[in-house]
Amino acid sequence: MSNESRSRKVLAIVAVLIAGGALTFLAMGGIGENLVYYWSPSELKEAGEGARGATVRLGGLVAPGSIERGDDGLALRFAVTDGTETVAVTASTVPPAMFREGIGVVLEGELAGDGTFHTERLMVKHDNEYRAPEEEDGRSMEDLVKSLQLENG
Amino acid sequence: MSTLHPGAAPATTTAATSGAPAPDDPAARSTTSFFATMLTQTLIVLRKDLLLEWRSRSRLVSVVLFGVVTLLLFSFAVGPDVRALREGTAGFLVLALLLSSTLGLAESFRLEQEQDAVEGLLLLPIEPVALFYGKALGNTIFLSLLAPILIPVALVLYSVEPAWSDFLRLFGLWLLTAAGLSAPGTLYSAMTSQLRSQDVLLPLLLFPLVVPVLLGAVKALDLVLTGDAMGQLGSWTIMLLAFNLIYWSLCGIVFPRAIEAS
Amino acid sequence: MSDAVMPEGVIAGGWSYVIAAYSVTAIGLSVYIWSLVSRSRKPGDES
Amino acid sequence: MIERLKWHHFVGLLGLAIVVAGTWIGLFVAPAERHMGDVMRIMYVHVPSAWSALLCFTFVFVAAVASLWTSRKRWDAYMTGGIEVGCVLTALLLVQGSIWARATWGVWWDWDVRLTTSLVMLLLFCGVLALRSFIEEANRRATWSAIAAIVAFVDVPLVYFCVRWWRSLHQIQSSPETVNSAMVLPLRLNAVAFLLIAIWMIAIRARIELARLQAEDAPEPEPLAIEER
Repeated sequence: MSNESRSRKVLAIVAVLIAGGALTFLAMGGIGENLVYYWSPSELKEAGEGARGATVRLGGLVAPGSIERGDDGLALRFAVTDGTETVAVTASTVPPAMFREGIGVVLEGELAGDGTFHTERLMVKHDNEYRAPEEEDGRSMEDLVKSLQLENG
Repeated sequence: MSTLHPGAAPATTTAATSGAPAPDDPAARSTTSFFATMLTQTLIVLRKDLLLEWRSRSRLVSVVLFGVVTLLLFSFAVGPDVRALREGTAGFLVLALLLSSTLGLAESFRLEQEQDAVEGLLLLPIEPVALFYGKALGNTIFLSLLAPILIPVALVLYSVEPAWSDFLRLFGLWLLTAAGLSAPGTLYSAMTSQLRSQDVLLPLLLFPLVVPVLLGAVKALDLVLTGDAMGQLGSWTIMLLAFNLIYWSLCGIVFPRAIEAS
Repeated sequence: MSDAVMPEGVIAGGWSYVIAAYSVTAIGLSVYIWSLVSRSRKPGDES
Repeated sequence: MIERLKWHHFVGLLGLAIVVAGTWIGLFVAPAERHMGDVMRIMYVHVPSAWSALLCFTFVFVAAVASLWTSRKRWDAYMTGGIEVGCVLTALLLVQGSIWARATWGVWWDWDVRLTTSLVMLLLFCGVLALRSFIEEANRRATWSAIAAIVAFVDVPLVYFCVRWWRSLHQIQSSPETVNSAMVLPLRLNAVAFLLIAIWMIAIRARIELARLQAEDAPEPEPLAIEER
């Protein structure tokens, strides 16, 4: 084998390694923690003023016992939690049928000046548990929070 | 047919795939000097392209004009809603770059096609890989030249006023975006420039492929323009960089086979 | 948090969605297979 | 080579039989989900579609590399079959997913990583098919479409792993531990069935393509009168 064709092979292998390395880095480098599709309540609180006025996504669990329906049947108030922080939410939309306490939600909206989050797009996030009706959900609040993938790994 | 075939490269031995042994070259070079030659050849191709570009200059002017018109059209599409325009500035800028890039990229092999400028390349023993990186670098530089016009025009049209120190970041991100578009763009324009339906095919192949680059660019530019509450700028830039590495290496591997078949 | 206390949170009457999804799949696959069969009947034709 | 193989029809019939059984169990025997109710039964076609589509494109990658390496028409034909079947499955996948999403998430579509990368995957491979249709010269078509397919394959691992790497609206992959045991059976049956049907369709499509490629190659086209009856 001539030197030149070997050099070409070396070049190709180096290129494959670079591409594979970049892909691995995307997977393992932990930049996913920062490039979030939605923010957790803790992250939203941390951002503070910076999050005001822009359209952001907020994700978390609907806090138990927090759901209140307004008189007109449209205004909906509840709180979203990630176990440590909680954000109060008002929604001017009809929630999907699966909306309930303790389920994951992803909300698109804005953080108002008084610290409540207003949303017009309410999405329910189901986790990968599929159970029959008679099965009891033995999972604690922590397990449910974990299913939101708030910490990547 | 094979206008782009680099004369001296043995047709059967391509770095990426073929295992066929090359005929033993008496003047076989060592690996180090091979890379040095490669680098020199890349620069030769780049210099030739830039020189040609500079001689005519008409392509640059028309692509810049096209970009400006695109930016103008976005402001009509969104309407006189200053807030919406301001929020969309990053997206409009990246889309203007993307749309202009198809014009620029489509042209990058047409010169070789129409005139017999390829003769010059054929006389030199240019490695296909060097041809690719030279062309891709040329396209990157070409697209970067749009920044000094398009960015200020967009800022004025959409009434955004970033701090002066942000301009360097904006330009850096623009460079990364241009590079991310150029590598797959060069590969695909080498293929499609010889087909009748280049105008349809190049965007059809290129646009879905560069979605990660576009996404990263829009997010990162937006964070620079409207403020970075969560400190995400670094991560988006790294993502942009990572996809650049993937495209630049992967397209470099397959390019020799692509022009071999042309 | 048992289902008796929380009547909401369960999708009732989801069959229409199921029927829609299954029919799309069945029709899609059948049409494609039919196109394959009709194409293999006359080889050499443009696809 | 392909002409002699008739095995694929057995594979296809077996797949059809299993899909009937799996769907029957999934629709009428398996229990409804605790919260999603009957809507969850969409999973028995959605997840098999996803698996088989991803496997199709993985096969496409292998075939594309083999086609570049050996320059044999057979691999080119297999690659085309894989791309086309994969695109059909991905299109079905997106429609099923959209219907399921409307019922559970409350929206038809959202720009979540899983959904975005899947749509990009469909567009990328459709682009390869479009490229093929525009090139007349056989060698060039084989090489270029193989290259485009290899480049497009970059997206496939992203589709599978993105839900683990990044936060998304789409749930991550389920496993037997997270799925009720009565639901696992129809899921597995349909997964096997979809895979067999996909293999069947790829084989038929590859035969058609190979016949076309060989007809292209023929020095003089046979008089049409022979084939017209």
